[in-house]
Amino acid sequence: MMKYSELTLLREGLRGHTGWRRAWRAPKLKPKYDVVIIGGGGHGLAAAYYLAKIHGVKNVAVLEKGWIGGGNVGRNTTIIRSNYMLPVNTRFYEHALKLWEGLEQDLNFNVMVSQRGVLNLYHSDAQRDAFARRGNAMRLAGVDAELLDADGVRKLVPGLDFENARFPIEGGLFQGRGGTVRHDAVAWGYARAADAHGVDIIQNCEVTGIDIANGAVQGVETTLGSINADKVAISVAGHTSEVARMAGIELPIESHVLQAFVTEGIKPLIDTVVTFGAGHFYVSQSDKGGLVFGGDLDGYNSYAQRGNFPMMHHVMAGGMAILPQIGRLRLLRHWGGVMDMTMDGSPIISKTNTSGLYLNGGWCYGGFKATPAAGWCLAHTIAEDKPHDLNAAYTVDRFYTGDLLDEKGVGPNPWIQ
Amino acid sequence: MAGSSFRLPSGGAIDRSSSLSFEFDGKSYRGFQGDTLASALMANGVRLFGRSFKYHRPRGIIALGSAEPNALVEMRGDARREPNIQATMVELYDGLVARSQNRFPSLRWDVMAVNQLASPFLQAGFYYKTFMWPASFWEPVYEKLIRRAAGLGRAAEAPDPDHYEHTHAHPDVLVIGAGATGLSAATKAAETGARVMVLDEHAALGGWLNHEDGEIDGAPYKAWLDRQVSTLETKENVEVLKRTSALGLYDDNMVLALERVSDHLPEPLAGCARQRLWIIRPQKIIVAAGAIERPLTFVNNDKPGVMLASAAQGLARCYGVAPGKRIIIATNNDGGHRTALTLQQAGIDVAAVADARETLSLCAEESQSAGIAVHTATMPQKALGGVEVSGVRLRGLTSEKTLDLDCDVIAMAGGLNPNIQLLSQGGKRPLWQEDIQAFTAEPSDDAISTVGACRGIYNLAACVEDGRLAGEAAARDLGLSSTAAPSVRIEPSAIDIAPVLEAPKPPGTRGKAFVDFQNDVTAGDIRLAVQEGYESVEHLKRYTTLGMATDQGKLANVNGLAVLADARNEALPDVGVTRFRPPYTPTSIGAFAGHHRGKTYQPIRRTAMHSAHEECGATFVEAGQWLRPRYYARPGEDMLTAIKREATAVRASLGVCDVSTLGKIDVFGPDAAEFLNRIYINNWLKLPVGKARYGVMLREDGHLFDDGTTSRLSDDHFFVTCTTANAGRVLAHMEHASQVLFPELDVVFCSATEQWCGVALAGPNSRAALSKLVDGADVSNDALPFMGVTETTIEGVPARLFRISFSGELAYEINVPWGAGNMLWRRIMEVGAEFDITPYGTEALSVLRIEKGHIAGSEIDGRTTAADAGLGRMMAKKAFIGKAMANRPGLTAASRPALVGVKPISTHDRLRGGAHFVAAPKAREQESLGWVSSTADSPAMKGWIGLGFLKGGTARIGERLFATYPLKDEMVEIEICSPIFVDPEGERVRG
Amino acid sequence: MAKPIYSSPLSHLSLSPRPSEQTAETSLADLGRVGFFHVLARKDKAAETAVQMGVSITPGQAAHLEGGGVAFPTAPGEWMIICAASTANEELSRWRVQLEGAAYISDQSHGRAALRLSGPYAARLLAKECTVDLHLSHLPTGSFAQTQLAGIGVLIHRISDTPSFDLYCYSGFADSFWHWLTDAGAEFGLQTYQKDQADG
Amino acid sequence: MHRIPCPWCGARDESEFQYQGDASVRRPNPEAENSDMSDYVYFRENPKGWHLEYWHHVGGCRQWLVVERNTATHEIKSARLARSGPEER
Ligand SMILES: Cc1cc2nc3c(=O)[nH]c(=O)nc-3n(C[C@H](O)[C@H](O)[C@H](O)COP(=O)(O)OP(=O)(O)OC[C@H]3O[C@@H](n4cnc5c(N)ncnc54)[C@H](O)[C@@H]3O)c2cc1C
Ligand SMILES: NC(=O)c1ccc[n+]([C@@H]2O[C@H](COP(=O)([O-])OP(=O)(O)OC[C@H]3O[C@@H](n4cnc5c(N)ncnc54)[C@H](O)[C@@H]3O)[C@@H](O)[C@H]2O)c1
Ligand SMILES: Cc1cc2nc3c(=O)[nH]c(=O)nc-3n(C[C@H](O)[C@H](O)[C@H](O)COP(=O)(O)O)c2cc1C
Ligand SMILES: [Zn+2]
Repeated sequence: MMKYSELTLLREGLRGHTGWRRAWRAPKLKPKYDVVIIGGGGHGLAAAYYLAKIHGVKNVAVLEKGWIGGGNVGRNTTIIRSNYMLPVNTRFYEHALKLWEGLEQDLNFNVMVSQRGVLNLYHSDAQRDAFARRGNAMRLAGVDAELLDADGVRKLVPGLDFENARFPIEGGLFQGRGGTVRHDAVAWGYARAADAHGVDIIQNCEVTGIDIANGAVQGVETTLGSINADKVAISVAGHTSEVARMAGIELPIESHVLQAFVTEGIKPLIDTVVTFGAGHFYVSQSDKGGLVFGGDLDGYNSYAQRGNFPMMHHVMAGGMAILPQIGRLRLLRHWGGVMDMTMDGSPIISKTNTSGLYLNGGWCYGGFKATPAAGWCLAHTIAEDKPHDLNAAYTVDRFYTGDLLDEKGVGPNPWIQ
Repeated sequence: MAGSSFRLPSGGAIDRSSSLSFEFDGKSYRGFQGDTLASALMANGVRLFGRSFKYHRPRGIIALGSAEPNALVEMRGDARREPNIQATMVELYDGLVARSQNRFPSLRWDVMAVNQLASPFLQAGFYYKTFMWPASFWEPVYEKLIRRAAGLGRAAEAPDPDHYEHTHAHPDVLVIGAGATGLSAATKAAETGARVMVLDEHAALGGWLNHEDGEIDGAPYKAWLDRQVSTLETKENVEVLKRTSALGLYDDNMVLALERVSDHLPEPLAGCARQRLWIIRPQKIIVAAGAIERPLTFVNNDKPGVMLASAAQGLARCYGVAPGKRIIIATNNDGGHRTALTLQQAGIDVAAVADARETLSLCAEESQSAGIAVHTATMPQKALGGVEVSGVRLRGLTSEKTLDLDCDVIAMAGGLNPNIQLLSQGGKRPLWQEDIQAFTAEPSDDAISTVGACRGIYNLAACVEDGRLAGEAAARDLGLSSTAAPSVRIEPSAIDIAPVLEAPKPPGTRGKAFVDFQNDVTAGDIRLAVQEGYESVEHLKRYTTLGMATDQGKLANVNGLAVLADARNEALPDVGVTRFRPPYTPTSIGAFAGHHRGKTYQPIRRTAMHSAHEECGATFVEAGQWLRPRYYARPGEDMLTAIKREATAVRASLGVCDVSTLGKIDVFGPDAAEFLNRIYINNWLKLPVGKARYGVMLREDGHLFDDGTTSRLSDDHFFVTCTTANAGRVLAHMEHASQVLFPELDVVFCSATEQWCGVALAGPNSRAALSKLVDGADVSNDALPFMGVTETTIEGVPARLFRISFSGELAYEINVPWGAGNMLWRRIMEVGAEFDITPYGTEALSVLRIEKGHIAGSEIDGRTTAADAGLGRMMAKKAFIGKAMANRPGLTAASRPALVGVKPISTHDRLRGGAHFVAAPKAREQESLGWVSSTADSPAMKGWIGLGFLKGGTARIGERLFATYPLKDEMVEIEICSPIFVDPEGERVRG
Repeated sequence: MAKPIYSSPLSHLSLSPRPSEQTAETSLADLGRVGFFHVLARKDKAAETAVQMGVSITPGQAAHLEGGGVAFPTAPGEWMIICAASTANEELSRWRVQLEGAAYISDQSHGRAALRLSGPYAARLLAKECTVDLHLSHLPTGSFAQTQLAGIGVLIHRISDTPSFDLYCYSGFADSFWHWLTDAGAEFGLQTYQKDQADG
Repeated sequence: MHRIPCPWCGARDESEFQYQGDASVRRPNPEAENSDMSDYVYFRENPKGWHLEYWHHVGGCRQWLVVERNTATHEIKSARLARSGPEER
């Protein structure tokens, strides 16, 4: 790998950038790998990187049906945080947040981790108590959290409507270490670093079948031919059900569309991430200047990567309800991504009944922040053939036993999660 | 030149008799009605409109209309300040104020232009490679700098004062674009009687017709245009929407369009919206959105003075403005020559045409014979000049000879891109047409057709015919016309165009050739991205930001693909295209949000007694969409004092509380009891008529869903109540049960929530008060015992009395028809006067129920089970929804936190909801044993009490633990107790 | 005992009666109380109920009832019957007897507010929120639609071509619904009033 | 924007409906094994393509509908009242 440093930057600047090399190779597909990872999203690429770097498993291929980062890692609203209530989740997402905190140096790639804080607004005493329960759980687990009253919120985000709101703002739960990360760069940074450890990143290679014999995985069928592999991991986010079906697995997952929106670039307006749960709206400002915002799922099974007007309307109305000064800012683009929604809102990182086949999925709309930890845990689970403590609870079994991890308490109705 | 007039002596659709004054960057100018801000400034010799995003390079206009990437200005001021508005889309009005943006201190002297000096180091993707040292510098230093430098305009600092609205429309035929093609389609469809809607972005309809002279059906363009428009506008079955942009094509062919109702005015007229979002569901869509000209890629092609040929032509023809004094046209097709001739006819000096094609076309010969020098096989190598263009260096494509010419405008004619943005939003790949060197898009659906220039048909007569056929076909499909379908469809004919968009850059040439003007993406950036492996078109876009600016690549995308194809050594169509997304043009958030904001963001539900509460001095609180009295403060009282007084009064004498918001459902039928038996965990078959029972429902997954009391009014009539928060969900759940799960049951039901309003009359004196209230009914303990129900009248109004109690006191719920609510409240206050009756709100209600250990929303948080909440014993043997799943080990584990009461050891200590139970008094790294769900400052218990869920549950009654609230650094020593603090034996409610 | 006095969910607005000289082209009235009954046919008894009611079931089409009142077939086996407030009690008793064994009736006379929107801009005004096509060709006089306007469930009954619509919404929403209508009508100079007894 | 052809009310916007998930699952006998019940409550085929699903017309006739819709293209093939009973695919 060509290291990025002040020196290389200076040299290339002066010689017209003729010396920059490829960030990752375009290797020829080999007939056999120790590990094949299906899905070149954030998770798949991170898993490949940690497999090679931590576990020394370097004969790895990441197979991506399109271009790496073209899935949800490249279309999400970039929020990272570890403000979860259930201990299993708090621990896992805090591990992710710690990895984010050192990621630039680790990858030698600026993924622009920006710990500008994440603020969740509350509008009633009951909501405050529910947030406090979560914040206190975080603090007990050693994670930062603050409970702000209305004045505290006003200081942080002066443009919020404190005068005329239908649901007056009483305060907010704030995690200062939360923030945003430059989403595409995460895919590219992991790809480049994994590639440097010898991982083959194969684009435009869709997996069409998973070969299993005698209860053990043998390899995969792809649009570029069959590949043998000792171990295969599924890490395809919104397409988890489709790919798992190739191995005969049915999951407690539905695929749903989540939309995202970006405005034209403007000078700095909002310095933190604000979420307005009562109005299905959350917003941050990208370094480029666009307000990036989103809301709830469109609310029906879909693989369409685009949304419809009802949710769009809800989101904008929610935005106007708390930030009435954004009325004249203009929407530049909106798009959708396909979410792998589990029935309790928490993920699955586990072995499967097929030996050598691993599953990472069910990330719902929250898997971007998980990326480093999901990759890290998946790599561990593959390399050791058993889960790490951090992901031991993220199994499919919990839906039978009832040991659910339902942060929101809405039950098995993904469309209203 | 600045200051001198570029207004042509004649021409343009402007009203020269109405002169308007306006301001740009603090300086006053004059223009005419019919001008845009751009044309008026150009007429005044202003060419510098803005600074680019990254390098802060000076920029002028390039395109006219919504494709303009450069001339973005800040409009209006204060709360109406609008950033990034295309000067080319702003209609001039008297008193208009605009400013340039992204510059300091002024547009001409922008210090940030030093970025250009650093530009060798600001190549595409430089962010990802740098700012990493030292690690701690990214957020506090680098990111702040980057954020400040980024972004273009500034948002308003106060709430938007204007009003927005939506309107739904259902035309038979929607025509998008009112150029020659669209108008012809609309006219034809309208003739058949179809309901037609035709919309166009501009105030003036006609599209390209306004740019040229010619004849259609023997009439001059202008006459033809006026006739079409006036016919359409007078037809009752036609709606013509000007200033209206189609934004997106959504599922089931819904189209969103934005009408700029008032943006051409200083302020919206009274009662009128600033903008209106049209939500259109047409049967048929005809896309006649025309085509957009392409720029050419050469060094310094971003200097003010370099513009599209169509823009130069539009300035002259639509606004009577000379784009400059001396013009050189660079073209790869006949379009440039047509512009040359049109401009020359308008009296503008066209010095030369550089034509990339090797041979002279007929059109090029016309230029020549008009005295314009034509250089074949020639492209501009570089624009010359300082801030603005002062000349061009032409270079032969084969001869490599260069020629410097003076000029102040370089007009680029790179061929046309059919305007396929709307059509490809659905994700369908555009198709490359070799014949016209451009992409077209096939509609995804029979209900949509694309016509005219939008389909690559550039011959005007053919466009008009194409539109006509489409209008007729739409009517035919709708059954409104019986004409036969034509046997052949008009197809685009090949055009004479040189397949080059980028001028060769001889080795050693310095300077930047721009592809995406606004985002400062150069041809060099694209090649660098490919070199680094970001060669997929989507990677290229994200790495360089090509096509990500406010114009979404309307000008940049195809030119970018040409460079990409060259760098990858592939054919242009083989490198793929990025995905178009809505909206077609940037659209205000206010317009999408629509009317409902501020207090009307969501409807407010008022109970029947709302006015009475107002008179009693209630402070209201949102309960979902309802407003409920939270407390009734007396003068000088704060909230906590009022709550305590109210709660005390209930326990001491008498209180009244509006409980109208509870969900109420009338359930009828021989199988009503069986139905309830299946949806509640407890038994209903044997409930006698005239009795109420507390019921609990589970979700199918075994968790607590809702609770409430349900009464049997007759054998086959039950009256279900559920919580305010869940009223809608419970009804839906019951509809699922009856329509989907148990259709065999003979049961019907409907909501009665707003048929009946209700109050709780609670306190030891409630019976005495009630007996005075009712028209003579016997309400003694014998006649109406605990959980008894009876029907009577109050002042002649039918009333239902329920002897139920949430507060734990002797209490009644009284229901009367909604319209009698105020009467009921007034009567209760009258009969209660002797008992010092106290209205109480939701806060006191909550105190009372916590004292009594009744669960509510905070305890039913979607994760708790009936057993967790101490209701496990209610689960009957019979089958009911949720039973099987409630028996899973995870839901029955003994270690699950279960409901307990909790009180501080020291009566001075306060308990807070959301605190956690821990074993030891340290703030961190402690296992949470459970949490406090609800708390109250209890007058009855003389201190704080709470309900919570604790591992081990009631088995731990008597234990001392800690309630910790690290968010406030609080640690309170507590004792676990029974959740029922007041009257555990239930004597009061039965008394 | 005096005849019970009920108030409309909009009585707090203190609307004035219709001006004798009507200036407004487009107007909105609070119709006050009406008789409103939700008829729920028992399982497999929708047809029998229809016969008893003397109506044929055409979804979307209001049916006039013998003896007064209108019935809206709002769902399979369900109708809303609307009649004048003055006869509501008698009508309710009559229907309970007539439909005995075939259907149940939930009295909703207080559950709904009734408004009338009339005049040339009436459809244009409703179209600001109404996702259902209100064009005469689609919603002719005498037909109705149950839908949502401004987040509020509304039954829209077209009563004349002019156009004129009767609107029924849940009582708790009446105030919000009214305010939305008057806001949306501002640009059309909407006039508001309370229906006086003499009004049809 | 989906337009759902409600068999009672006619074609209406999706915003009048509440989606209610996969309609191909069948509730087992309530006394069935836990695992059958778990399959019913949680496990879904989640196809990319045609899907039978419930939509509850809360803003109209309040009927539960079974709609056949394509999750990849959002096309709708049919809608019928759920109360008319199961219908095999
Ligand atoms: C609009 C939106 C907003 C979001 N906001 C946030 C947020 O703010 N914070 C947060 O934490 N999370 C957020 N998320 C969720 C987050 O983006 C995802 O959970 C996460 O990115 C999923 O992991 P991934 O990066 O590996 O997935 P992806 O990037 O989707 O990777 C999966 C890859 O698998 C590939 N693939 C699929 N099938 C095959 C096959 N058969 N063969 C080969 N390859 C295949 C896909 O092409 C894709 O590239 C958001 C998601 C969306 C859509
Ligand atoms: N030389 C050029 O630059 C150029 C450009 C376009 C058309 N033409 C010529 O014009 C003739 C007729 O063309 P036509 O009628 O097909 O196209 P047109 O360009 O004349 O008309 C298209 C109209 O659609 C409008 N429009 C585009 N997108 C829209 C949107 N999203 N919402 C609302 N309105 C939108 C435009 O404002 C324009 O008025 C042809 O002869 C063609 O060659 C030339
Ligand atoms: C945080 C973030 C910021 C974005 N900013 C822009 C932007 O400034 N301009 C733009 O055109 N698109 C922007 N996008 C959207 C992308 O162009 C693109 O729509 C998105 O990645 C989904 O890909 P697709 O539309 O190709 O499916 C942004 C996306 C994200 C996630
Ligand atoms: Zn319906």
